[in-house]
Amino acid sequence: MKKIEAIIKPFKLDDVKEALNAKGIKGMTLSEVKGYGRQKGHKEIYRGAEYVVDFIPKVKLELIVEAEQVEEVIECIRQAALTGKIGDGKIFVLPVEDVIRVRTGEKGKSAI
Amino acid sequence: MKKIEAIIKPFKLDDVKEALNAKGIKGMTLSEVKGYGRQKGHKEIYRGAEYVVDFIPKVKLELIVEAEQVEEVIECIRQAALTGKIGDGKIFVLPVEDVIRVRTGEKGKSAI
Amino acid sequence: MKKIEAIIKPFKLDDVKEALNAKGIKGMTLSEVKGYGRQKGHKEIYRGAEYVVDFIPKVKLELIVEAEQVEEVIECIRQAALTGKIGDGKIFVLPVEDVIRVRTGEKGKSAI
Amino acid sequence: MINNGDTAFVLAAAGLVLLMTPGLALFYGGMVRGKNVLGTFMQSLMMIALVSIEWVALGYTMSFGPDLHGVIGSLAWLGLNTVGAAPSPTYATTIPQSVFMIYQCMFAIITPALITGAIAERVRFAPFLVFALLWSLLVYNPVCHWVWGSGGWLAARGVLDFAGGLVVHLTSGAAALAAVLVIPPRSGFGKQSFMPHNLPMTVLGTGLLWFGWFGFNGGSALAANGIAATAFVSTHLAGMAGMAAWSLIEWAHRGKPTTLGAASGAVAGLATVTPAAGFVGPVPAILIGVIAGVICYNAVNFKNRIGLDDSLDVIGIHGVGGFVGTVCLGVFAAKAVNPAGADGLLAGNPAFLGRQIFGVMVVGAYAFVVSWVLLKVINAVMGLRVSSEAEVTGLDLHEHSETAYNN
Amino acid sequence: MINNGDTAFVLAAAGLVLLMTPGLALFYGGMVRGKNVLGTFMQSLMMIALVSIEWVALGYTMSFGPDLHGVIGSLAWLGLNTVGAAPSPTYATTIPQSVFMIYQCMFAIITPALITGAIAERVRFAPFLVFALLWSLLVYNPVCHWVWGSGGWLAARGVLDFAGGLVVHLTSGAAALAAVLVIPPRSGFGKQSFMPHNLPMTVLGTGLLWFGWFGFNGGSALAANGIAATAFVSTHLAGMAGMAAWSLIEWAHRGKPTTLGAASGAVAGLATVTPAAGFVGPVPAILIGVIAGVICYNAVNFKNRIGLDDSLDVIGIHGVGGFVGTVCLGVFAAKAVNPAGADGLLAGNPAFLGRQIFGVMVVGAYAFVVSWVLLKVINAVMGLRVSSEAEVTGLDLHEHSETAYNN
Amino acid sequence: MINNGDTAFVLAAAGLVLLMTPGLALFYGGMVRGKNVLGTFMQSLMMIALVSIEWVALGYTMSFGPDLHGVIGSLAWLGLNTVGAAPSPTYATTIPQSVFMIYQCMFAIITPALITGAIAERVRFAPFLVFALLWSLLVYNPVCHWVWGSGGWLAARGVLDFAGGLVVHLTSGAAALAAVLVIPPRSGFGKQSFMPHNLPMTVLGTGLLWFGWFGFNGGSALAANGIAATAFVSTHLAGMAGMAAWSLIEWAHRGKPTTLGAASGAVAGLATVTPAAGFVGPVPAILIGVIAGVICYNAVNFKNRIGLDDSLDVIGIHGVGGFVGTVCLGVFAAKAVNPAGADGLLAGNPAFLGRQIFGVMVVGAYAFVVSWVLLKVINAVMGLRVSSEAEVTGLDLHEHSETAYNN
Ligand SMILES: Nc1ncnc2c1ncn2[C@@H]1O[C@H](COP(=O)(O)OP(=O)(O)O)[C@@H](O)[C@H]1O
Ligand SMILES: Nc1ncnc2c1ncn2[C@@H]1O[C@H](COP(=O)(O)OP(=O)(O)O)[C@@H](O)[C@H]1O
Ligand SMILES: Nc1ncnc2c1ncn2[C@@H]1O[C@H](COP(=O)(O)OP(=O)(O)O)[C@@H](O)[C@H]1O
Repeated sequence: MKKIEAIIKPFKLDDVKEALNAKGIKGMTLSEVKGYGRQKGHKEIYRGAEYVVDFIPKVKLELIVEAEQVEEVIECIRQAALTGKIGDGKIFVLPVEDVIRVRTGEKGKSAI
Repeated sequence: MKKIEAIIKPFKLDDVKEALNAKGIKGMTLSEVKGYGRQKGHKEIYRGAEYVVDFIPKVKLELIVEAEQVEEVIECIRQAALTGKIGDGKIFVLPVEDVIRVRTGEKGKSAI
Repeated sequence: MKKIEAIIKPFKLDDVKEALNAKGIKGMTLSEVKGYGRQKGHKEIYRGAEYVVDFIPKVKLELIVEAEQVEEVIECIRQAALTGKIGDGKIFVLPVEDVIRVRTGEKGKSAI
Repeated sequence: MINNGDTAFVLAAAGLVLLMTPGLALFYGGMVRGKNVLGTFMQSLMMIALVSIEWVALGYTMSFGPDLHGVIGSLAWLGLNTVGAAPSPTYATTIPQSVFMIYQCMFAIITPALITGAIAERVRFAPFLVFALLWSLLVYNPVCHWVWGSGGWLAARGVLDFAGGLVVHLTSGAAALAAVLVIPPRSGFGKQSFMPHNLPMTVLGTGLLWFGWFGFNGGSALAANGIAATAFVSTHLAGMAGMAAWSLIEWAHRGKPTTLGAASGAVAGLATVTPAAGFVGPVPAILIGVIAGVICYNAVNFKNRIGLDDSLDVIGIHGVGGFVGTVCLGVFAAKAVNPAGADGLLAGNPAFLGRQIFGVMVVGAYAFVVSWVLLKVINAVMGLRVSSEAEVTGLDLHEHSETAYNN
Repeated sequence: MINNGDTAFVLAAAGLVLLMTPGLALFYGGMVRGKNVLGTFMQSLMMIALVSIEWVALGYTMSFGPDLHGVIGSLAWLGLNTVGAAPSPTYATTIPQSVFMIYQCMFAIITPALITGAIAERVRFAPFLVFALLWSLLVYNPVCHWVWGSGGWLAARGVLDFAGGLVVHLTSGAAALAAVLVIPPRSGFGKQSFMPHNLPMTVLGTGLLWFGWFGFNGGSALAANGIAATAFVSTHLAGMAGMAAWSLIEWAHRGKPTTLGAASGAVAGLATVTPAAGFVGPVPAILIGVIAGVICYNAVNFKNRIGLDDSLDVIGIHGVGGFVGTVCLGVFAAKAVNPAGADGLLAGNPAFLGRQIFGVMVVGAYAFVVSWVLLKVINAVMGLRVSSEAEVTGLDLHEHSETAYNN
Repeated sequence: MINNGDTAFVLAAAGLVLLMTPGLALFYGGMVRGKNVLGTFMQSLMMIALVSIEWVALGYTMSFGPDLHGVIGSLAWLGLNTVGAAPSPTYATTIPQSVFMIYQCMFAIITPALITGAIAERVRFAPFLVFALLWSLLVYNPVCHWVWGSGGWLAARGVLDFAGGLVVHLTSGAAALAAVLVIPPRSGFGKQSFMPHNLPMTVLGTGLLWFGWFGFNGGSALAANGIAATAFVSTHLAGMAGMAAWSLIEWAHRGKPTTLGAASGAVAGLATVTPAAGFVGPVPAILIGVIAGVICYNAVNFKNRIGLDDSLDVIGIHGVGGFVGTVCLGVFAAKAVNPAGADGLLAGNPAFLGRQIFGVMVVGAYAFVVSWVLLKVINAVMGLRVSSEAEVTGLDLHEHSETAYNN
């Protein structure tokens, strides 16, 4: 099993969710994060002074998937999240050793 | 060392915290996330129209523990978080290579 | 590649960001979390009654870096985040199997 | 004859008292958890619709219509029959009667809204509406007639209540006590802390309440005259004194003065001076505010110790405030301030204090008993409490299919 | 001669109507997404600056200046020339003319602000300002003169509008319809749901609007007299009835009464009674409120079905409300209530209903056509819509380099 | 003799001015970081308690009591002795003196609250209260007597201040300058950006301030007459002109008009017209608003360049506004507008401009020096600044053991 973490642009969330759904991926966890990278932050004005805000709102998706699904899921997210502009985000793959479903106590693949 | 990530129902947080405390687990980090899974989202009404909101508020706990504690901690969380209804959440176990305590620079187990 | 997760005091974020920048680390993701550990929570008063609030606001930084950079980045974060007081936070290192840049589809090191 | 200055004044006051209901919704809404804020709002806001209808249909004539044996108004003015732009010969004779009617309507609205604070975060919307309607008919209207109606029996006995210490605060406080006894506490009560989700909202509500209270108390003079001035000044001074007293006692007791404490003390002072506002001078008003701050602070703390889940402290602030204020009026009233008022204990007339205590007992007992019976019956028939699952989900989603905040 | 009571009343009313513009900003701002709240605020708030300047320079004289052929006021009072502390011999003869002028200014401000709800979250600031200015000159001022100006041709035909059913609500609703037809929907419309980012903000806005509406309708009597009382009472009763009706119909239709529904129904009732407020008694006012709740609820649902992105329902609430209210006045008006008014259908005078329908047609058509042309031209010249990238970023950052919330 | 219209008007105005203090709390609170919002609120709100007590005990008689050598009021009215429902023969002769007293109380409350913006996010609560009390006694009351007290020496010299350009805005602005010089900047100042945590809160505060300002300036006529009308109109026009000017200059200078800019410009315009409101016609009022917007924008930018941590721009907006407005009155005043006023420079009377400049110098210098000494002494004795640890934690938790937002 692997954990896929995808940092995407917030307004792409609906598209990504639908694309994953279409692939039969029905479990995920999402959080609001702020990103810092090549994408330039924006300028804000405060009483006539200018400030640069570096961190940009992003959404982070976390999905546990079976190892064989990884490629497919990544591609699916990538396509749905793509705008082609800087700041589209990153996808990370991490190893997972175990998964437990709280409700049933099931472990491993059947708990995903 | 392992990282345990537990996605639970928000109103179970106090119970889980206390259960972990009772086991002597005194370090953890918590964040507000939104979950998507089998648990059905809810309906909202907006000026006479209905919308389905898929993502459900959850709390994510992150704990770094020693490898030998993993089973015990998982069981502890599971029991405290259990309602038996869909949406009770998931627990993931990930490998951790190192831990550093910022204050002292300690590494490894003693830094947990 | 490794994932570095650093839990730090929120008011140290600017310092840490600048220190990482100075080292040429230009990519990271940040989220607001709450921490529980040795640092004592604070007391709040609500209509004459006292309550103890255990969880303390922290910032979590997530950075994917090349394996050889890990030591340097950890030290950099640690120094910038240090106040020497309890609650300064933790740094965790996790293995990462792959990284994909959404915009280009690049994988591995070049995607960081 | 209609006096334009008085009419302008009471119309403005009516607007101000209406504003107190959203103000109260914000005051309460800030103190509940974020999942219950809209449900809390709705319990107050819907009183505007429910009670206004009740008031124009029945409430006004029951409260102020031609007296029947001192107990209730007759139905002569049913549906505002004959209530128009001409002044009433009895009440507020210098303004259109319709202005007096709508001004009083605003009082009838906010009174049941006050009760909701006691049972916040756990009551179903529909049965609460039923309760509020019956309560207005069976508690508010009769008590209003007794105290303010021409011929009302408590008024005839010389009981005084300038702007609603008995009619508004004590009735709602007594109902709150009944409600807390009938409806079990929030789940987790005593173990979890239910911290206010948005104190700035509560502060805003306090500001609007204070502003509105000038209309509530000042307007109760029903003319822009010296009595209105007296009431306005008393209101402000008791509010600020309540705020000061609560803050100081909290500072001494807990080591810090809190924002919620300052707001609570202000509301305690404002509520407590309400029955006395137009009958006392500035120094007694300050004393009443200080007394309010001290007693209500202790009442709220006492409640915490005995484990009543009066969630937002309606008993400790409005009930106790209405009680204390009405009794204080018995002490501090002075005809030198308002010849239409009375002399109290300090002016050498202990009998008046006795009358005030009698009024408090009667109104408190009546409101408590009727409220308790109503709640028991409604609870048996409809079930007042939300399910524990709904309580976890929150009122907003469960009762109204909404969430307050999205991003 | 100046009557101090009347002056106090209309000054207070002017303050209340000014407060409605921030109230509207909050009402609208709560319903948009968090990235557009400041942009939404600015579209309303900047009307205070833009329209006030326009009003003192040109608008007042175009609207109320000496009549030219029933169509427009002459420029005799350009830049408030001769408009001072002396009462006008024509309008509001018991208060300084400057009070009448500033009171009317507040109406001119809020009217274009109402339009912004229809095209929320997608319009550029600069071209909107140009539109608002031209619209004030070419739609608001002429219609205001026709209906309220001494010698205005619709007034001369006996069309009545107590406080702005035609002048404010129908004109802005018709402009909203034009705007929705000219400016494409928000991207994602129909697929995504655009949930309100902060409903407590909308509730607060509703409270301030209701409070302000007492000045809007009550103050339109221009004196603290029986007509003001009638208007004040009608306003409150229609507001509460609209709230009740919308909530009940939603409860029946969707299974839950929502907070936003209660607020929407209240605003629908308040808007709909506006043209009728000083001309009808309490029972018709309640009926108008109920009718408003039912019809506006259905109008908003109908809009959802035909896929118009009238984002915050200006057409369904203000346009339909202004329309329905003006027609209802034709039904319910009674000289018994206000001798300066008219007898309507129920008082045996169907002709008056006909006149009201005529008024609605003329004003609706005129406002729609001129708005449509203006929008088309401005769109061609300046481009009304933000880029799709800016829409993703949000108005706050893109148009104003700000974010509403930080931590 | 008491005039009911005037009494209604000044009571309403007093309510409005009281509302400005929570309005100011929201205006300021929105601009600080989320961890300091309650602390910021408390600094304003507690003025209601602290200054009201001071005012009824000492302040009113020091300010308006029988004159001693033009310098201060005697203690004849200590504790409101003899101040009752009868009108004063000197001040506001058509309303109860208690109304005049409470109206003036609201001014005394908000003035020290204004200062808190300069030293936001870093001052301890207790020493600030001590400062505010002493400042009221040693700065506000004397200056108030000089300018508004019967027999006050500046008034005797012909210095005019309609509603508080000198007494309120210049005194608080000068104190703010002293405070910024005595109390070091927030830690991180110049490196970090301190973005407003909730701009909608600031916008709401602005709306309430604007609404309240009608009471502040309009009510200063102390009667519902033509002067009140003049003041009301000037207030609105200068507010909108300040908003327009600031927005346009920011648009030109930074490329975008901001919401905070619009709000700041509005407050600048409102503050600046305050001394002039009842003495100038609409066109000068607009000019004053424009001048305010332009000068205050530049003052705030200048402060940024010289590195003063006047956190929420009290000097740049209130200090400069009070200064500029008082001088502008010297230019634009016209007896044609208000015979009780003066003719200014443009009416051919440069001497009056000289008097106004003299008034500004005297009041500015006096308020600055006394504030500076007070702050130095209190700082030495009690320590005004929170510890750097407390600054990190935030005022809310550290000073009040509360957090504003929970979920
Ligand atoms: N090394 C990294 N570690 C963690 N997160 C990263 C890293 N690099 C980028 N990110 C995340 O990915 C987002 C997009 O990266 P950015 O460099 O702006 O664009 P792109 O990937 O298109 O070049 C960032 O906002 C940040 O959240
Ligand atoms: N594959 C997954 N990856 C990440 N998070 C998941 C996954 N599946 C479920 N979750 C998280 O677990 C929560 C509970 O899952 P759900 O399917 O609703 O209930 P249950 O686990 O009881 O069947 C979800 O809301 C989501 O946050
Ligand atoms: N075992 C753990 N797992 C996850 N997070 C932890 C753990 N221990 C500590 N933390 C995080 O680190 C923060 C600092 O830890 P704490 O024990 O308070 O201070 P210190 O590390 O200086 O002894 C905590 O608030 C929490 O967020």
